[in-house]
Amino acid sequence: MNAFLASFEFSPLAGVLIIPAAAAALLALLPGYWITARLNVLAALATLVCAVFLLFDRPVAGGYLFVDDLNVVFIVLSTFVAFTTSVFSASYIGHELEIGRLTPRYLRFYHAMYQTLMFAMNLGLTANNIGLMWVAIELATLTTVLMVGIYRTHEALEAAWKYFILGSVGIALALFGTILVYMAARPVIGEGNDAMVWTVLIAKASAFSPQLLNVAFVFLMLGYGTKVGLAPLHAWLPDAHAEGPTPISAVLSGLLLNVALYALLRFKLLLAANPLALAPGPLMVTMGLLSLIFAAFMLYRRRDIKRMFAYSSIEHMGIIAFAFGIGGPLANFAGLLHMTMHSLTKSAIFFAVGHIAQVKGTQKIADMGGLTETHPVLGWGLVLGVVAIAGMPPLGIFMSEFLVVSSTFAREPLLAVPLVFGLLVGFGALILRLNQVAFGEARGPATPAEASYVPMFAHLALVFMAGVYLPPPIVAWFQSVAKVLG
Amino acid sequence: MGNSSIDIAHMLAGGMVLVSFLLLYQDRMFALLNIFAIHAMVLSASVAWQAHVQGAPHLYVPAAIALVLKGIIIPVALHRVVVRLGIHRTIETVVGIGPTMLLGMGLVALSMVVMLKAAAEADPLAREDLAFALSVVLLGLLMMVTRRNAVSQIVGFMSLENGLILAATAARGMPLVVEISVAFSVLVAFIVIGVFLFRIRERFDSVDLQALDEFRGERR
Amino acid sequence: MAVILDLIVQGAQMLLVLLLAPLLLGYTRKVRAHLLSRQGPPLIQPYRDLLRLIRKEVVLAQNASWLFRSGPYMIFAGTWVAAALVPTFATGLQFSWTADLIAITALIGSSRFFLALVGMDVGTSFGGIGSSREMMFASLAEPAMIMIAFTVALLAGTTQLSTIAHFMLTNGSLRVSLGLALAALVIVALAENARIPVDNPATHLELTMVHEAMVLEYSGRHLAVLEFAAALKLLLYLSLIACIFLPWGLAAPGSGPQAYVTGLLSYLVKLAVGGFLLVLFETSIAKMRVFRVPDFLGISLMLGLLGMLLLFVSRSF
Amino acid sequence: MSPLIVVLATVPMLLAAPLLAALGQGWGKATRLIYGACFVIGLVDCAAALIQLVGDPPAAALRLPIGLPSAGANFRIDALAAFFLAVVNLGSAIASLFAAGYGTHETAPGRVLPFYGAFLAGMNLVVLADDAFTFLLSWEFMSLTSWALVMAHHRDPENRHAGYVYIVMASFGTLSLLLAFGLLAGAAGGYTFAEMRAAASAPHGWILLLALLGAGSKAGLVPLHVWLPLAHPAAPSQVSALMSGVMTKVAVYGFARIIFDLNGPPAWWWCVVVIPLAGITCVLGVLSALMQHDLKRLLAYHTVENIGIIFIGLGLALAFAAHNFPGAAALALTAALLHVFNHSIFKSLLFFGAGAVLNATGERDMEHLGGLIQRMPLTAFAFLTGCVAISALPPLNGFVSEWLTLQAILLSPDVPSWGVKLIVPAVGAMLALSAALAAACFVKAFGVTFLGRPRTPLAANARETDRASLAAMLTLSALCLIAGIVPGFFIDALAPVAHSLVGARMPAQGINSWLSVIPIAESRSSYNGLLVLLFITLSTLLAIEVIHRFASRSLRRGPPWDCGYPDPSVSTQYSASSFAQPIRRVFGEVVFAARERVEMPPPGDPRPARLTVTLRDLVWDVLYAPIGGAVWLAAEKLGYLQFLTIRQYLSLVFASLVILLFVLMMVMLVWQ
Repeated sequence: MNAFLASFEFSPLAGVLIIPAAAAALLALLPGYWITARLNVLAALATLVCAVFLLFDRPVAGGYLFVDDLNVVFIVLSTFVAFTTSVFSASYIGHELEIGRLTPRYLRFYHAMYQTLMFAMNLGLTANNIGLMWVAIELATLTTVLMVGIYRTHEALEAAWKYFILGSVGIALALFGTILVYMAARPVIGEGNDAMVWTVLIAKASAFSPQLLNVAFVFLMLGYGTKVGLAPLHAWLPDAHAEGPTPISAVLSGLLLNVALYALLRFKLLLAANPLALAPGPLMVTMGLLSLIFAAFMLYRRRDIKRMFAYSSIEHMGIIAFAFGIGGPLANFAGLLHMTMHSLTKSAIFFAVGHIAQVKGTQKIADMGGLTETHPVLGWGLVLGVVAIAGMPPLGIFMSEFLVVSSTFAREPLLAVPLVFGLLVGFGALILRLNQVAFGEARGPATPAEASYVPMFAHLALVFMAGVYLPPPIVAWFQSVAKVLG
Repeated sequence: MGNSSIDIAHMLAGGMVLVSFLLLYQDRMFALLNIFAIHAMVLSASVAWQAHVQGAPHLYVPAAIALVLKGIIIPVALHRVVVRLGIHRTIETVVGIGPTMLLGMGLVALSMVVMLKAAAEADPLAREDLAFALSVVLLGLLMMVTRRNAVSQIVGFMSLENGLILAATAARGMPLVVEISVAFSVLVAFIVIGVFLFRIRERFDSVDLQALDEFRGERR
Repeated sequence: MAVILDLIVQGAQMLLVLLLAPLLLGYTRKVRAHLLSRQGPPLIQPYRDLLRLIRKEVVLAQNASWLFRSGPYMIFAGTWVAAALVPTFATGLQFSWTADLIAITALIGSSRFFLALVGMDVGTSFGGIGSSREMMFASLAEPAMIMIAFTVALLAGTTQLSTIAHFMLTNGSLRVSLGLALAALVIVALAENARIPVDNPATHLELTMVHEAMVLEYSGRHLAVLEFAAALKLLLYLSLIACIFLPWGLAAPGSGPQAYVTGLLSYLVKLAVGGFLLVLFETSIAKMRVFRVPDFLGISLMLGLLGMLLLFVSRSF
Repeated sequence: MSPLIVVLATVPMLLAAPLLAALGQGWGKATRLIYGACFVIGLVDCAAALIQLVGDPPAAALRLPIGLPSAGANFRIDALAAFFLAVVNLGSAIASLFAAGYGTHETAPGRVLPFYGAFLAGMNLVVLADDAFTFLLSWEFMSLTSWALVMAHHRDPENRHAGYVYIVMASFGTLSLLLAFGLLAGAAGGYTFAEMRAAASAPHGWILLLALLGAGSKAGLVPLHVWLPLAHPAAPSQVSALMSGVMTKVAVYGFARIIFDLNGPPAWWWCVVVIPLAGITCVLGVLSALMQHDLKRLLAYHTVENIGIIFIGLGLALAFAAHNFPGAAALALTAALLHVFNHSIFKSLLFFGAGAVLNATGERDMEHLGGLIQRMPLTAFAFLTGCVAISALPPLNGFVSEWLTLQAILLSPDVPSWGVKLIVPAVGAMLALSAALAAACFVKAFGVTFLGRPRTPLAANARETDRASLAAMLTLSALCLIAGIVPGFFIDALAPVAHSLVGARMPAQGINSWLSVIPIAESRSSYNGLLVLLFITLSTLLAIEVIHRFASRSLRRGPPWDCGYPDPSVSTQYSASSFAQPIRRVFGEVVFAARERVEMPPPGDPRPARLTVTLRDLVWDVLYAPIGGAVWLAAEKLGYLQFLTIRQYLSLVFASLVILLFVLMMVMLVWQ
């Protein structure tokens, strides 16, 4: 334990962890919407600043925490999205208070939980210890469970419950996998802490028992895959997105899935480092394709707009898993890019959808229409977001999909065909619904929305920029990470 | 430590698998709860034995947790839940008991083969324990899947989690075992409370809300 | 000097077709009458009709447009040019390379296009009938014509009428494809000139007329010009058949006057024979229903296609 | 300053054009300003492209540090690009001129103007792109912006459906091209065209098929054409003109670029795939057009037909190139490219005419029009020239390119391949047939719309359209005539393109006496539009002169004669559908499963007899409806997975775990 505390000398790394934790404690006590919302934003901003510092001075890897090329990508991304989402949630929650969907008590709870979630995710990302990472991800899951149920409507509670049960089983499986990894490592590294430390594990992985690693990866894939939302483990995801507060949907899609994916990648590296172990690629590719195609079809019959975009998250997680499964510098690069773009775009979409649902007073697609007429900014924002998520240029996802498909087709044509098929099916569904929501005769109330458009358009601007011009430093950075991923 | 230690550990772990089968076999609610209590006690015994064998005193904590929380408190609590909510005393099954048992056999065989092949070069004690633990986990899952009642599903989950604790303790010198077992206990507590709060009578899937409201004492 | 001579010859041909066209019409009528054992009008009757029509004043429908008034002249001009581009008594004239067989077909197509348009201009039901049926016939006759052109061109290795005639003259062997093409061309000629069995030039029985229906609203000089164009078209097709399939007597380029004279005489003979055969065919069969015509024309299209296919395949032997 | 730089420099301007309007004055006021700007930019770009094309300097390339990190954004202008650049920018310049008048009547300018410039920019970029990423990005951007333009009048559900079908088909095409480029780039990921050229030693059959799917779905090859007659009419007319006249040509460019330039030497069987497809496209397109009575939809179907003609030319070029007849290949290719140019002109012209009519009457349905030649003489004249040109009638330009294509067909017996020998005659027949049917179709289009008596008050009170639109239309008419009478110059301008693609060029035409066109040799075939025009005009004038001089010129207006039964009611006129009836009888039963049903009331019953005609779009019914149904069904079946109980979801997890473990066990057992 003291080693754990010892790794907390003052550093950006410590900041990334301590600030949310402290903020959570503080927000749990403070009353009042105005101050807490601002404080929430402030804390998120501070965390972001620390994360950016991490880019420049990397602390040495401790026994529990460390920062390397791989996870710093995730940290910066998630802190950034966390920040913008907190800005969005400030205006969103304000409206929820007005219409009385949330009471101040729950607001306090909400903010505290928000920061706790940040803490848990940053901990999971920076953890240098597979046990610690497991604990952190479990914590993140439980927090989100509580936030999903926060409206305490029947549906919300059912969604939370479903999430909770499936999540717990996933956690259990992941733990078993973790134990197996330890078992594999122990003969080589010896008992005790070192046998769970990433840096050590990677270094010595080649000597581990390959079969044990294989079994372990099966459990980890299923355990963390549940969090990533890969089919057929996805069941919790759509409802959790649909019934929770929209900022949480944004955080879930934009961050939590990535964190779980990060865990998977780590273990993939571990297996890759062992020559005798089975390649984890095929498994990831299979589940990726399965998720992609399944989600693509599921998109068609959705009546709830948030649930629909939740399924699109499953679809894109499938694509990302596919890309990393294919492997190789090009596909890995594409996977990283796609993950980043998806986080930004999807959260932007949820920002738009949140306000839309507020002004229309419903999440039913059938009850909204002609948004570009009644609410031009929101409407066109949504159009832009959907066009982006559907993989249209000149937006970032187009580039990543271009790389994934073309690099795959050159190597395994037979894999590229179902990939393209899934992409096309999903595209058709998204545009179909977009037609319904954004165009046609205006339906539903036309009261002007009091919304903060800044986060949405900030994200979309970034996505647009990435689609046209990726700054060389970022490219170099991603490429180095892609190399790490092998 | 001679063979005896291994034998005892082996026996205890195998005992858990046996008890898991008993759990699968049960179709009466209270009997199920009692058997689960036994499951937990066997676990705590096995963990304690591991602590003794490995000479790792901190392992006594999980043993104690298992004994107190899962061996006594939770079964009693569930007893009261069953009584309070007037849940049927018999357990509806999706698949009949017999087929379930057969499935269980198959799972045990599977886990044996996988584990013994996989952990070929691990030390025999750990290998056996892992194999048993995996069987327990799978049987727990099987139980969750083939039983309709909420309570029996919870029991299934808890037995699964017992299997995890078993594995964790069997992994000699694994850090964070205590924390993990604590965390899991919290999880289980959550679930039980959830069942209690949401008045989940029969199914896992439907939560009963106005009950919740009067429980919270505020109307929306 | 030579150029001027060529120009003169070219001009002579243009005048020749202009003069011969009504005569051919009169001739066919005369023969027809004889075959029906009647007296029949004198040979020069068509000239008289044209002159009479030209002198009459024009009665124009109120809503007739500028197209309706300028149309006849364009149609006339187009047909005239096309007719003048077909070698009649001599090959290789100064402007013979202005348009090859395909282009000539297209020129006829242009005049037909405008004819169909003016038929619809006044907005009467009969005009519409005529135009729509004319275009339906054309939609089969024109491809058939192109197919014929292809067949001939594949044989002679050219689409220039003069060269084709020359080729036929020098090494014109009997070929199956050629026969098919001839049959097809005859059918097309019948359809294009609104002859029996496709259409009856003499009828005014409303529901059966095609060509007459289109020009129904015309009177006076406009009508005259249109009739003249029709006559020219008939002449054109006969001389086309003559030029391709019986090119004997055609004067070679740059040969002396007496060659031209023989060419002219042989041309007249050919016209007489062709006209006679045409009328004979017409009198021997009955007009067919409008919707049997596509089958009739379809046959010609098939024949043309068949001839072309044979040639394509035979190339590889 | 090189043409490449000029064009690239104008792209940002096009993108920014709407912004310049957005400041201060609203869309309404900005309309003329924006379209004016686009007009000027179009002219400048067109001039630049022509300089490149005619001067034929070596290809210029440029690499910008944007786009795909590994490859950057590469741009290159060579003869091929220059030609299509000229087509694109000429079309867009004239369209902008037209829109400067037409666009002022736009009801939703805010939904048109922002995307208009972007659409033009996209098309320019596609032609200039020199690497796969830039190409596809511009390509899809072009689709996206045009989709937005199609959705401009989104309140009409038909337009929404059109937009949906369009964007899905476009995305399908893009993905196909993406796969094609994936093959071309290879595993190493050489995405620049230069690398592909270097790598393309063994031509890849899949690439041809993928390119056909990709470019074909954009160009409108049957059976990928279904979106085209939906989307083109839905857009504002200047955009319809651009989509039909220009964007489809950009698709042709994509095909030519991939197949002739990047994919190495063609294999002999490629033409056997392309040519029949093109022939079917021709006939089906024109027949469908004949069955329409919506003016713009009719024109859209004719685009399908003309695309077929172009692809016939390209297919022949492939055949000749594969069997190593460079000269003939050059002829066929030149014919195709010339038709690209011609079609872009007269199709734009026709769409402008339709737009003017739509503007004057608010009607696209011919059955409600008629007699417009009286009210809108100039529009009628321009539209008429367009009709003559597209019907491939001399002396206008449409004829020249079809004539060249036929000449190319006449060369094909030399090709020693049985496939070609058997296909080409049939395709020749199809070509001729479609030309004749096109003539019929435009007699109908012009006759019903402009001739006869107005069928509705709307048509009766139509007004001649504004100056800008007229200027645009008359310019295009003039171009149709010029390209028709002196095609030699245009053919010569295309020589470098043909040379760069098939390594040979047609004989120079500009030097021929009387500027006639001689593809191979004068003794073989020749055509002289100039003289034809000269003769026709001379003899027309002569006839008029003679008759007016020596005979009467007196004229009296009276009621129509109509065989003695003139009927005042306008409904007795031939309508569009009645005009098409004979042809429907001949071809319709097969192609459209057309059925006619007559309800004849019993004698003594005053009710009118009515005729109902039902047509089916077999392509849609056979191909697209089933696919859509299958997707929908799958979605429905899978939809149940949304409503399982937690236990069942757990069963899924459990099952996958057991399966994976089992597989793993198997693997391990086998391994030992």
